[in-house]
Amino acid sequence: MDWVYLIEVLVGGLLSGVMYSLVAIGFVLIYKSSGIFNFAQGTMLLFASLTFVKMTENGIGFWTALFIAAGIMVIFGVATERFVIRPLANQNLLALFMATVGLATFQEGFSQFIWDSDVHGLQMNKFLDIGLLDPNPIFMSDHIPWLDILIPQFDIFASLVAGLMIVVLAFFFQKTKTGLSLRAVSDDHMAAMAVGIPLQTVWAVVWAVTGIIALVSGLLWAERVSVSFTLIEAVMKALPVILIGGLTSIPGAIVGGLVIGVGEKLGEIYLADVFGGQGIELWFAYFMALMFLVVRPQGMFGEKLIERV
Amino acid sequence: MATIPGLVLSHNQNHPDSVALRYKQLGIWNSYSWKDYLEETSTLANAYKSISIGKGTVVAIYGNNVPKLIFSIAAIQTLGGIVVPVHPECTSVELKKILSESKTEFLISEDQQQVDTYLDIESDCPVKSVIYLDGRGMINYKNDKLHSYDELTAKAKSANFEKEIQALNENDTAFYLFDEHEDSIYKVTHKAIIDNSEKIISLNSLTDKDSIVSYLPLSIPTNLLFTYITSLSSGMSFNLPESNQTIEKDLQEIGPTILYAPSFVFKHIITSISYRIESASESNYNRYMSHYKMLMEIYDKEVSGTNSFFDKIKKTWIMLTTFLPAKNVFGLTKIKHAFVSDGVLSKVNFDFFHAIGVEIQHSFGQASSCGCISVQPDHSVSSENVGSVMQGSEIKVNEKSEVCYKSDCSAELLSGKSNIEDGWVNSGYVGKIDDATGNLVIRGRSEDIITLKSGKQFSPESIENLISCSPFVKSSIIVGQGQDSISVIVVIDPNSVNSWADRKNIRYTGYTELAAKQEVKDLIKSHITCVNETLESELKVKSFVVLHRTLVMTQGEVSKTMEVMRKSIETNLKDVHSAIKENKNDFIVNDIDQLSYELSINKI
Amino acid sequence: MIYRETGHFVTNYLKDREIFPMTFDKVVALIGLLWLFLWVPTTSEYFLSAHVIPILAVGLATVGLNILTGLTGQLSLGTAGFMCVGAFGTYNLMLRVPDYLMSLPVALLMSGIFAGLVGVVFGLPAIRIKGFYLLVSTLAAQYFVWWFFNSYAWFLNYESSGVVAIAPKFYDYWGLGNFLGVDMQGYPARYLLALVVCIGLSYFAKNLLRSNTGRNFMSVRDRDIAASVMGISVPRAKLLAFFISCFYCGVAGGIYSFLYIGNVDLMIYEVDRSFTILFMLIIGGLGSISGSWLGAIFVYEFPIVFTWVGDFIFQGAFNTAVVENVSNMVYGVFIIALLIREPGGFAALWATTKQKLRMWPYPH
Amino acid sequence: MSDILKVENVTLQFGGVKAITDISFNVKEGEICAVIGPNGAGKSSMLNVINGVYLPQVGTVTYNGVTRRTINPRDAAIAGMARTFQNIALFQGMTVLENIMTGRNLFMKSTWLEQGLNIGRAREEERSNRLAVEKVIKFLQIESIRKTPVAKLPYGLQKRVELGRALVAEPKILLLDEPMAGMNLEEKADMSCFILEINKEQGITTVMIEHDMGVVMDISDHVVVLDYGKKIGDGSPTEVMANQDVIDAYLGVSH
Repeated sequence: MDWVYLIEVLVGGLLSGVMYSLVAIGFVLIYKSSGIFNFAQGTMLLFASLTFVKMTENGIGFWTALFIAAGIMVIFGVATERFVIRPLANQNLLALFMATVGLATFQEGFSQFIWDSDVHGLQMNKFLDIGLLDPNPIFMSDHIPWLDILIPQFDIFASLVAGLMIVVLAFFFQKTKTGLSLRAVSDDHMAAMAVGIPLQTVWAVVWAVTGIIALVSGLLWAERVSVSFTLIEAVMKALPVILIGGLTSIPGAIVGGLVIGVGEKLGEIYLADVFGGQGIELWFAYFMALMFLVVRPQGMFGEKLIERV
Repeated sequence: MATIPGLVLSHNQNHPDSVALRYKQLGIWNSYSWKDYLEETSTLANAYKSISIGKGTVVAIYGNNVPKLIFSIAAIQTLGGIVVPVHPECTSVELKKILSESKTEFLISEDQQQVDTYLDIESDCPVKSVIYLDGRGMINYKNDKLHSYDELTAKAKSANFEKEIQALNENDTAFYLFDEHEDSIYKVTHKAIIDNSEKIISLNSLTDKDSIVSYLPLSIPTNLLFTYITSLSSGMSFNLPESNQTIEKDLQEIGPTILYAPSFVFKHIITSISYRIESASESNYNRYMSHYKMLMEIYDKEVSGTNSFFDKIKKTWIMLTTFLPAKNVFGLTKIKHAFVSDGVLSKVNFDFFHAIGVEIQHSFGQASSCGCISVQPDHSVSSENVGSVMQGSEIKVNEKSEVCYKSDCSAELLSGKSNIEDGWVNSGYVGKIDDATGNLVIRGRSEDIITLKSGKQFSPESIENLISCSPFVKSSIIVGQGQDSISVIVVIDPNSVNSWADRKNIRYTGYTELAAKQEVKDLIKSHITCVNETLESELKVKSFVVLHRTLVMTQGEVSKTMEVMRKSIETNLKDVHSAIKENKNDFIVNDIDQLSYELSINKI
Repeated sequence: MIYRETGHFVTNYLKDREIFPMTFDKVVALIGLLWLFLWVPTTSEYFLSAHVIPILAVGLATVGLNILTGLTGQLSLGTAGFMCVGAFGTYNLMLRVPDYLMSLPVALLMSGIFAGLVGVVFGLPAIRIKGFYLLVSTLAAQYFVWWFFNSYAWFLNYESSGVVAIAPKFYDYWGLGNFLGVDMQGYPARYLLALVVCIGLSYFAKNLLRSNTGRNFMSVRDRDIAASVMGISVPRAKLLAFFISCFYCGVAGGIYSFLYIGNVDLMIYEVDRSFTILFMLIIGGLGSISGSWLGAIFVYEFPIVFTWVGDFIFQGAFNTAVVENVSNMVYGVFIIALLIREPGGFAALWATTKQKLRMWPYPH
Repeated sequence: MSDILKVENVTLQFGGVKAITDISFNVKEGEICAVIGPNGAGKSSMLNVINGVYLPQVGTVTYNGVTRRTINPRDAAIAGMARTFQNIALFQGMTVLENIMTGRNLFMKSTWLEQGLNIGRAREEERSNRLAVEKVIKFLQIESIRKTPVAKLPYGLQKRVELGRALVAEPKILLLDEPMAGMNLEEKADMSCFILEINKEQGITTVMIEHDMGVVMDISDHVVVLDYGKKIGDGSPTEVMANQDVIDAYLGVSH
């Protein structure tokens, strides 16, 4: 067995797993705070990156565009809470899920309506000539001297950004008051309301934060798959991740992302031949998640439910 | 021969397969044809014969209308026995009086509730054997007199009683009927009560195609006549609801063509209509109210004959959009005749029913007159009278303005002081005969007449009727004997006042608190003020009390037909009466539930 | 207003559970049903082919999904995958079984059974996995099935284009067309076949709904622990729901491919179709068969009508992409508004309206 | 009378928390056995062990002569156990009638195909089981709400419907988890009557968790007292009331 190749595959898997994790975190945040399975995550990615790209295409600078796009996502998140989530507060989970599918449909139409339906290349390297990275095209795989393997430079960059996001989020939720409220809300809605935590404000914050996560992960994903309709499918990629991780766990989302990332790469290399066909990555992640859940139905870090009767 | 078993027999011969009795049980409607009816009564008669019920045996039927009890009536009479219908909610005092005075030997009771009431007074009455239909909850009862109906009838075989039925004499006593106002029992013969029902049938051309729902116990004399006897005489179907909680739904399902009810039921329907529309959406409520107003205007024109073609179109529209559906909800769509007894409807309610096509016919009758002495004809438009006297009867008003009558269908008193003076039966009601039309107008019971300090005499019922016609008032009691002015005790209707309060965002936890709300008092006050405008100055109501609870039938505070029973109320609520007498503002009532309540007298 | 319930009473329990207890309803339903058959000559082939038959196909799939999601509470996003099994199953049965043994109606039902069995396999995890976690299983089914038919060309009879047209002879049901002198490949005949299947299966579903099986499904949906305490086998109920539901989807897939588009094409069974059908279910109302049909009609026709109206008003001033995007926006807003107003969908709206009509002018 | 149910040395824990510690008691055939104790005493857990919703770590349950540590709830139902729940577990999407009909599912032998086609046995079963259900509806006096969705009913009526759903299964033993919780006096009186009648007239053994001591003393033949997962009393109502441990636990006297 070629160990170097294996390590390359593993590292590559871990790095793409980080990208899955980032999308998954957006999911988990919303699910944790309000029990909503947010299907609109994918279109939020599309909307955010499309907004950003259109601005840069019109000559707005990188940081300015990033800042404005983040602002728009915050507004969007708050509006979603106000006009979609709040009126549906007491509905069953399925209705809320469908509402987010409705939201996704709206967003899909909306983003392509105000921007356009074209496929945009992001070419992040254009903006990233800021000393962080090699000015060479960033898709070039770089040789990592001390391990003697080749890793795409962008993947490392993306992982760094994603990791940074996760740290910031962790800080936000562990140390700030809003973050603490969120944790209280996710533990028990009624109790949180009883101690005077404004549920609706917390939800609004969560949706806003999710919007920003969508922007960051959207840009990272877009670099790989271009800014287009395909971004929406990122959400389908993230689904097995959060389910493996357990719907309510941020660490679960991170670990789940890594597991899926690595597993998918390994499956592609070692199992594709067994199935005599290409493209098993289409379903492989789901099968992994399925196997995992059959053993542990609540996911890796999900709370085990003792059903009280 | 017109006897009750004889009627069953003749229906069996004339139309054996048409529906005689329909009852809802376990969620579906079952029916008995006349053939089944005869079969059931014959089998039952055989069973009753085995426990030596025979000619002249007095048997009490104690319960709600369930088929087994209904069949028992004809079965007992087949054997020549006398049936005493007893109200399932009657007090033990009443039960004792009825059983001992009528010398009842057998008591056929519905379930544990009735058996318990009987057991309270067991030692004081001559009952030899109690047969219960439903033994539920009585497994531990050790009493030799108690027998299960099912055991009794299990072995009973069908038998042919045709001969026995033919041999019955129509002048024999069929029923002993208890008049709770007079507290006395009447002997009713087969002939008298059947003839009386024939008069109603021919007057209103009722046929065997009609149907009637009977949901009140047959111990109410008017109810016995109008539902049970009338359906037997005419051969129409007699329908029994599933339980007391499902009457409204069951009425709708059957959609009867004949409706009989004491006035309180119609009042209840009006209240239901009113409180249900109260909780409708704003637009629906407003539209309903405006349609109501229009309807009544058109009705007034109809009565005076001045309605135009345009009015007719308008009425059709109003009926289609609002009142036909409303009738459908209450199961009144098919009603052809609606008989009211035991009180009259106020003009507003009477007119409303007539306007929507439910033609109310007031009637007047008691146990002594076999349930009916006068009834309004079809299409009568006056809410005041109770119609003219029926064929074969005469009526007069004596010098004390008491209504007296002679009738070929009257009942004799079983015991006690006779109420017959010079061949005229004194009904115990005061009233007058309208000279122009010959219609009888009933003012109230003669013993209830109130004399004010000024010497002014009046019957409280007419004022009470006016006050009670508001949907918010369940009942009212006028107080004023020997006083300067009239006061009234008002009992609010929980349903309609609840939904009114919800609409007005008034918070409360229960009836007592709701009744004590200032808003409720203001509501009642404005209604009484309205009523006062129609009254002569001496009879204007000057103060009122909103009572903290409703009146209780099992305490004898209201009659079985929901008329107020002044004597019981006066004893049970003596604190209220004395407070009114002493003209207090706030006072404490020590009620029969051993609790005290704070009430206040409100001046108008 | 319309309802005249006075005088309607039931005399036995079977009458009490009739689908249309009131005579008025019965008559309306019967007339409606007859009309569905008799209107064929008055309509155009185009209307049948572009509107009616596809609605019948997706509506049937919606009814199927309703049994699984609406009745049993098992969320599924694998509907298109199961339809795909049905379509390929029908194709291969028609292709590989001798003509004298096989005909389209039989193939449809048999491939429905295939789809049902595939559904049971992917339903097995449902015994342990609950709620949103179950999405992983149904999505696995969706992607796996799609990949499977894409990878093994045998199922497409080695057609390199990935789309295989359906031979006209497949429409010949044991020579019935010749016998009746009807063009069985024509849309009216296709419509009638689809209609009969849909009515039959809707009736079947409605019967299930009001029988023990339906109650068992609903009890699993509402409170699975209580259901098992009542003696209901929860795993059996779930697997049965998967089987029946996927059977419906399979038949629907066969109808879609054979009676609507006329070829077998993998591309139309992608995951967005699963979403579309879930939409139809939600908009129509969970647990209601008639709701599923209303939902299917609405979701299918909405973009078409919207585009048509847009074109009519603006006379093509905007390009199709713009109209499509606006249509998506309006559609999204509509769904959210509907869920806020009436989470029970059209079925609940209809039920409230009916209740209002019955109780009119009273609110309750 | 023989013991229909024997609970022996049952211990149940969740994670590290012991809900029940080494509890044994017997229920005689035909009696009303009340399990009482303060909140958190492990009463509901005890019922859940008996009909197999929870699996105890140690101990056995002998029912009808068969001893085992665990039983599948469905098998328990087949063996004639029916129960109600502390926090009403009705099927909220169904009407009263449908809810009670689910209690008859073990009596339905027709296949789903017959039911789907609405033929043969399926129709007959719908009819005959509806009759059984209607008898229970009449017994519980809920005729007027039979077609009402249970979600619209007040709490007391929901409890009644749940009792009906358990009763219609014609059980040998009925496990009632706080049948009178949250009821007013009148509703409690009705419920007590129903339970007594079910027990005395239909002969169904009843195990009941109840807080209201008045009711327990009135209607039960046998009382088991739990406190903090341990059994502190077992005997007739009068015996139990005289037990010092029980008095302490109930009146909150410090130990």
